[in-house]
Amino acid sequence: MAEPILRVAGLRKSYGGLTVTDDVSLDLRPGEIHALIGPNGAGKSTLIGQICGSVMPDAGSVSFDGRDITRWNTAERARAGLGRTFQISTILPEFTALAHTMLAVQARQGTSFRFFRPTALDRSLRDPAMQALARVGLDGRAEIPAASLSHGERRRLEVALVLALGSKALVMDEPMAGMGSEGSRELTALLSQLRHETPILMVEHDMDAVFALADRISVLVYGRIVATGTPDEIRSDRLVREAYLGEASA
Amino acid sequence: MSLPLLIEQALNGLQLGIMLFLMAAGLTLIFGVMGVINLAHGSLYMVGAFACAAVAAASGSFWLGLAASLAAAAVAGALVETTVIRRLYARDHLDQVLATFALILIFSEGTRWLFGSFPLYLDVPPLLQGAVALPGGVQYPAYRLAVIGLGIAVAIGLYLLIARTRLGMRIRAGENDREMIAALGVDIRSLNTIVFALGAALAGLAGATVGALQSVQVGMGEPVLILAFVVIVIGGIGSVRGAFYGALLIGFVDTAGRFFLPRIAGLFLPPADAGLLGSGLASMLIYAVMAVILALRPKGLFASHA
Amino acid sequence: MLEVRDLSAFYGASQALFGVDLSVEEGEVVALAGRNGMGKTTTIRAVCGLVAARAESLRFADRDISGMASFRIARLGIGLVPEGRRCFRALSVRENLLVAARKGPWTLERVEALFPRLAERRDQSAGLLSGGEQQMVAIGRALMTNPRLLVLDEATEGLAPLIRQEIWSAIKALKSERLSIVVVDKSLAELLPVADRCTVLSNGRTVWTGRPADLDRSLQERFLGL
Amino acid sequence: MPERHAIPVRSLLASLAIVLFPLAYALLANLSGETFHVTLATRIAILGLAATGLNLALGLGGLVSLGHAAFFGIGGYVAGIVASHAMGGEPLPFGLPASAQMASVWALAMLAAGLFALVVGAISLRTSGVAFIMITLAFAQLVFYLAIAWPGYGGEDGMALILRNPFFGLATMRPMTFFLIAFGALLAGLAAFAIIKASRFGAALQAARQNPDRLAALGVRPDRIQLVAFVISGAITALAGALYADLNRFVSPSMLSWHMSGELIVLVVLGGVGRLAGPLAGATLYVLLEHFLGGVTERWQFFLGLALLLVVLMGRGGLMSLLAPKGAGHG
Amino acid sequence: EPLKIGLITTLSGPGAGLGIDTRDGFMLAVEQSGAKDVEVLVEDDGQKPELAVQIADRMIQSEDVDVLTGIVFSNILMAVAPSATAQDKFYVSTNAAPAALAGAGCHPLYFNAAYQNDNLHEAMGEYANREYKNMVIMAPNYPAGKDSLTGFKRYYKGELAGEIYTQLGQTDYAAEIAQIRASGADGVFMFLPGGMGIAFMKQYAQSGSEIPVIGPGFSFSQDVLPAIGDAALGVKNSGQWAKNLDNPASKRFVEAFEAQYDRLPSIYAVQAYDAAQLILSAHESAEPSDTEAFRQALLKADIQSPRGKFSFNTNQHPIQDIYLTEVVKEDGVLTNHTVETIFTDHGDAYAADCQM
Ligand SMILES: Nc1ncnc2c1ncn2[C@@H]1O[C@H](COP(=O)(O)OP(=O)(O)OP(=O)(O)O)[C@@H](O)[C@H]1O
Ligand SMILES: Nc1ncnc2c1ncn2[C@@H]1O[C@H](COP(=O)(O)OP(=O)(O)OP(=O)(O)O)[C@@H](O)[C@H]1O
Ligand SMILES: [Mg+2]
Ligand SMILES: [Mg+2]
Repeated sequence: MAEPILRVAGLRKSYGGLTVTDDVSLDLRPGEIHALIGPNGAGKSTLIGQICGSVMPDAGSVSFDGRDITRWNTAERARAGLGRTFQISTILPEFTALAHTMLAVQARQGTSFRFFRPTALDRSLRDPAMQALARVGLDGRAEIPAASLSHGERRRLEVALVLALGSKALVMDEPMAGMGSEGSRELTALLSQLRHETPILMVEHDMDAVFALADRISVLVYGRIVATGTPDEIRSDRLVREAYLGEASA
Repeated sequence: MSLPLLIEQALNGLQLGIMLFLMAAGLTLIFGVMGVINLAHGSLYMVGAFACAAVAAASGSFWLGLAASLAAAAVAGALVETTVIRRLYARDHLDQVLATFALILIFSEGTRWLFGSFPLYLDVPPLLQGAVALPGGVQYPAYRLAVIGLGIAVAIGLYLLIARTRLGMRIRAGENDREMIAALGVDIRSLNTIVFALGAALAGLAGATVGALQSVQVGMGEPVLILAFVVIVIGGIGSVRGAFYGALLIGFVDTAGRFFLPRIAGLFLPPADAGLLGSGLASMLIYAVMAVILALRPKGLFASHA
Repeated sequence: MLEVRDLSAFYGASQALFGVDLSVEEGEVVALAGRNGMGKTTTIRAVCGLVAARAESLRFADRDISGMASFRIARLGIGLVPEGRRCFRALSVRENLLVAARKGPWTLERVEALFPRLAERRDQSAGLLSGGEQQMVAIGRALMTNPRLLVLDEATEGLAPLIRQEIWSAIKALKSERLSIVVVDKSLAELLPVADRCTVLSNGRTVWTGRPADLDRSLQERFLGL
Repeated sequence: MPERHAIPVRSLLASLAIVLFPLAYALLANLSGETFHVTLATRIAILGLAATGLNLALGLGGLVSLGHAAFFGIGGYVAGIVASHAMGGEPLPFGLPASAQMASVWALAMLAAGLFALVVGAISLRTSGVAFIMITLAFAQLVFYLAIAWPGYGGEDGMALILRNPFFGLATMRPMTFFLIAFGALLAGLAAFAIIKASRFGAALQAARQNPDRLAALGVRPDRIQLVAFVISGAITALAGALYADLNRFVSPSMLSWHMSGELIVLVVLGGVGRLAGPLAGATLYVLLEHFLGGVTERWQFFLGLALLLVVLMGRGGLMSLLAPKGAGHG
Repeated sequence: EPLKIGLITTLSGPGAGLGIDTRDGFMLAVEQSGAKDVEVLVEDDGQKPELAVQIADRMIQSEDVDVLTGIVFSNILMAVAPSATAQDKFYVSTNAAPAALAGAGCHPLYFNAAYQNDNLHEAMGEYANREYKNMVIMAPNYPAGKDSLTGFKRYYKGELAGEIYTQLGQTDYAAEIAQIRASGADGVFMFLPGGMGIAFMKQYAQSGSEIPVIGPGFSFSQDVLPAIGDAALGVKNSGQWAKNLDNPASKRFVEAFEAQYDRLPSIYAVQAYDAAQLILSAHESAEPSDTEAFRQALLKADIQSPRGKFSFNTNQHPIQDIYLTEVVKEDGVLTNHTVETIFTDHGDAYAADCQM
């Protein structure tokens, strides 16, 4: 089996008396989609935050691509190839959809300290940026300021951004949220292809998508991983059904 | 350096702090809680002082003047809110900066138009004239003690209003998301007018009470404005407790700086130069303190949330 | 109870709705469906007085509500659970629930019983809640206004399956109490069984209204992309 | 549907008109012998340049600095100090030659302010929002009180330069000559702003304003971007400060006061935040109002206030938005 | 040849009161002279140096004035006067008199019709020798404040129990008052002009301190006395003029000023009145275009000053008598009365440094 590209070991984080992640270890291997599920407030987003650098863990380590990145900041991790989508769309309201993906392309190239050449007519930015939009079906909306995009369109834009960024691994917090059923289906197909380019660690409550996509599933409850396994194993886990799935697993 | 002097200076620090809080109280409500950057806060302070001085001169009663200061500032505040601020909630903070900057010009020149260019007379009421003897051999002006009492009362009242009442909740909610609170059935428009008027009235009250100790003149509100912002930001925006302690901190630091720095400089400089250097440093002290605090705790000492 | 006929709505100069019809009867659950960007949220915002709108008829509880201030509309009895939750970050969970509460069967106790998680997080500021917890606050907050019409935009977004089931059963329970409900949700499989009627939007127009059972495959394919 | 790739013709024309206005005004005044109005145009150009500097930080980067008077004043004091040393024939500290040539004064002013901005920015950028406003104010107040308390260079009274610094062989005391120098500097400042705005750096900077978390998640540190912008911004404002000292032939702590910082913000907001010609439009209106209202009535501040209020209430986004509403685009 | 005078003064902002008295005093003299060929342009500097410079530039470059005058504050004067004289225009100061322009920085076209800044402080130092042995002295930390204490100490021979510098524009003096009370001093000399003095005197009165306060006339001038109120009653200060000064010119001036403006004139009004008289008198015998002749005419100081004797020193600053004055209540209005003469024919300490 291939070396994991992302490895989390013994992560721990508390806020006051509340332990939100409690000795969490998991990994992400090349070519796979690893889904993280769990009840609301279990600590999934906080875990993602620690992986991506927006939350500093109290203990434990995160390593990525063979390097220990526990103390790195968000930007350094992204530069190293760790892409991220947010649970609540995090967009630049005044930028058009295209300007967003162009920014991602320039970030990938590491050329944000260029002061002279205008970006507007720069094909080396524009072409890959348009491609990324096309992959999520937003190419028709390229020139619309993000503030005027509908909720679902913003969710797509989030995905387009990590595509444009060309990361080595993706961490996605509820990418399906707000997508609509058609959108979910399209995104499921897209992610399914994508796993061969970049492995994906995905938090998701949409069980159709999770069971359709995931190679492995980890279940987080009250900050602890209570089960990890294949979709079939998880589906039939009694504990998981009680704590999380309810009848939906049927 | 005798003990009574030290005690008295400590008391002065406390007193200055509470006076600063009183000046900042209205701003805490309008800026800290409602989230409106109101540069004209100092102007409302001035309106209160002028109303008090004018009415006290006409009626011979400081207390009538005090009532007038509340009324005049509240009316001015309500007027400002309904004609100007109301149109700017949905806008960038910077538009509020520009609009209230314009209001400063209008208020200052308008006041001069009405009252002339010379400072007005406003004195401490007879009841609170002179100094009282405190234990420890300290003599302290009665009026300043009264100001301390008033400041604490305002602090408590404001705290209860904001943290403990439904009205306070709604103001804070409105600052977070005005549209949403309206969509839940709260008449945020009227609420804003009321709160703004209340904040203005507090500014006016401060102007009148502090004005009796200082000089009632056009432009008196501007230094107050900056200090009030300093206090609120050091304390942590949105927190009455923070503003209160921030004000005390600044009061103590400023008093201590004015008192000790020239003495410290005097250890290695002749008196005249020491006085100059010491007071020069003292004038920078609160800003240095603010810079350090914000660099270490960007949200202030008592950030109320997060 | 709610009657919307030929509604157009505008964001500044650009028009987002071109003729939406929607009606809700007393005690009825209406599903509002449509693909991303088709105008579901805008319709809801227009009904709540949050976006400039024009309509042949816009009535709620026997009152004409077009042009009415949004707080007045809300007081007539519309409880909104908005898209994106929009909890008051600076308020604690409990304050969020209380801030706009009005008298009626829904009390703090009852909401906390529906979402035990919120009772645990009672004094935490809402800005620090997890996404799903915030969704619970938004629903609880709307219930606390004791509305006659509950409007849920993306009702279950971000909620775990178990909680989602609870929401759907709560909606059923509310329906049995004769509360009217308009609900948008991406999961039609869960939504349609609860709904009495379904209104489908496409490109800012109502293109179909009827019983969920009549929403056949071809319609779904055409307008919902299934 | 907004037009695609619509060239914002109206916006371009409006900007061009605003940029050329001071030039036309000065030329006209010079022709009709009204040299004072040349001075007025110079003032517009210089304040416009100072505000353009601020606009880079504030408009593009979202850094609401209430401390830009510090850079403006540092520029002014550098010009003043260099001139006084040059007149007295004393060398400057650090063994720098006391050449009062404007060009070298400018370089020195921009360098000094840039270094100061680097320090202030590095500390201030730890904060954001209102805390940023106040911490920049704090640093500016420190400089302000330092200038007042330090007796060496005039203290509160300020220092007079008597004559303008020389600019190569030109007769800088001639109003029109000095105007052209200032206008040249303004054009350079505007060009710098426009180029930066359209560049990759500009895109990152504008992203940092709208949502720093998003930018960081793309792998670009928002604080680095903002720091660089803050330094450039401070340097441009300092250049204006040096020119201002030469215009008035006088520097004093009032250049460093928070009123000055506030006024710069007002100029930017009045004209249009983030718009190329916005600050210049703001400066033009403000200076002209100040001048002409001052000529009409002693209560001019009252009417100036009313005029400003009118602009905010009528135009979202300042004068520029009245002249040319903003279209969609790359930022 | 007609005479064009540019009067730049502070008519808005906190210091406007002084500027208004300056303007009114000046215009009174112009009207009284009945001169037809004199034009006065009045402009407000808003107490901003850079605005003042702009106005001065306009007056010099566009309006072609002959004489500039009227500035109240030193920092504004420093911005305007040197550049005006550099452009060959006269500047006659109605108030501000920084040491920098009295000594080495003096200029043939720069005249001061008021005093040299130190004069009134020096007088109080001389007076204090008689009454006090151990004093606290206090002033704001800015050049005029430093000059003030330096001037005071130039004549005061007693002990100093403290030398306190306050912040410019300070409004609360509790900490300083506590220090004064604890210092064991037998007197306080304070120079706090404008609102600062009002605040200090009010707070001092509340503090219960028994130590007497004295100060230069600036701290107790007519513009602030009503606002200080009875707390100022009986305070000794200094001035080159007071309302009760017994000479015909003064009586005439006070009467005319009250009749015209319906209030008491302040010292600023007197100084401006004299400045106007000086300029007008020079114009009677010389053309302003002939700078040397005009300068010589000014130097003669051929006027009837309400102050009584008035002549120019070698540095073109006044030589005059300085009086001890006292705050009294006259018909319910607070004002200053002269008590005695402290200095006769007093010049200033900087004249020796002036090479002209
Ligand atoms: N800064 C904070 N301070 C205090 N508590 C916090 C903070 N951040 C998160 N929490 C709490 O930690 C818990 C875990 O939050 P997290 O956002 O990680 O949950 P989640 O698993 O992503 O849930 P969801 O599925 O609802 O998004 C929640 O109960 C939340 O209230
Ligand atoms: N603030 C806005 N300004 C301008 N246009 C907007 C704005 N919000 C939405 N729109 C536009 O209005 C149309 C309808 O959007 P709306 O949000 O109502 O869609 P929706 O059906 O709720 O979609 P979703 O399922 O993605 O939430 C879209 O074309 C969108 O681009
Ligand atoms: Mg989450
Ligand atoms: Mg929607």
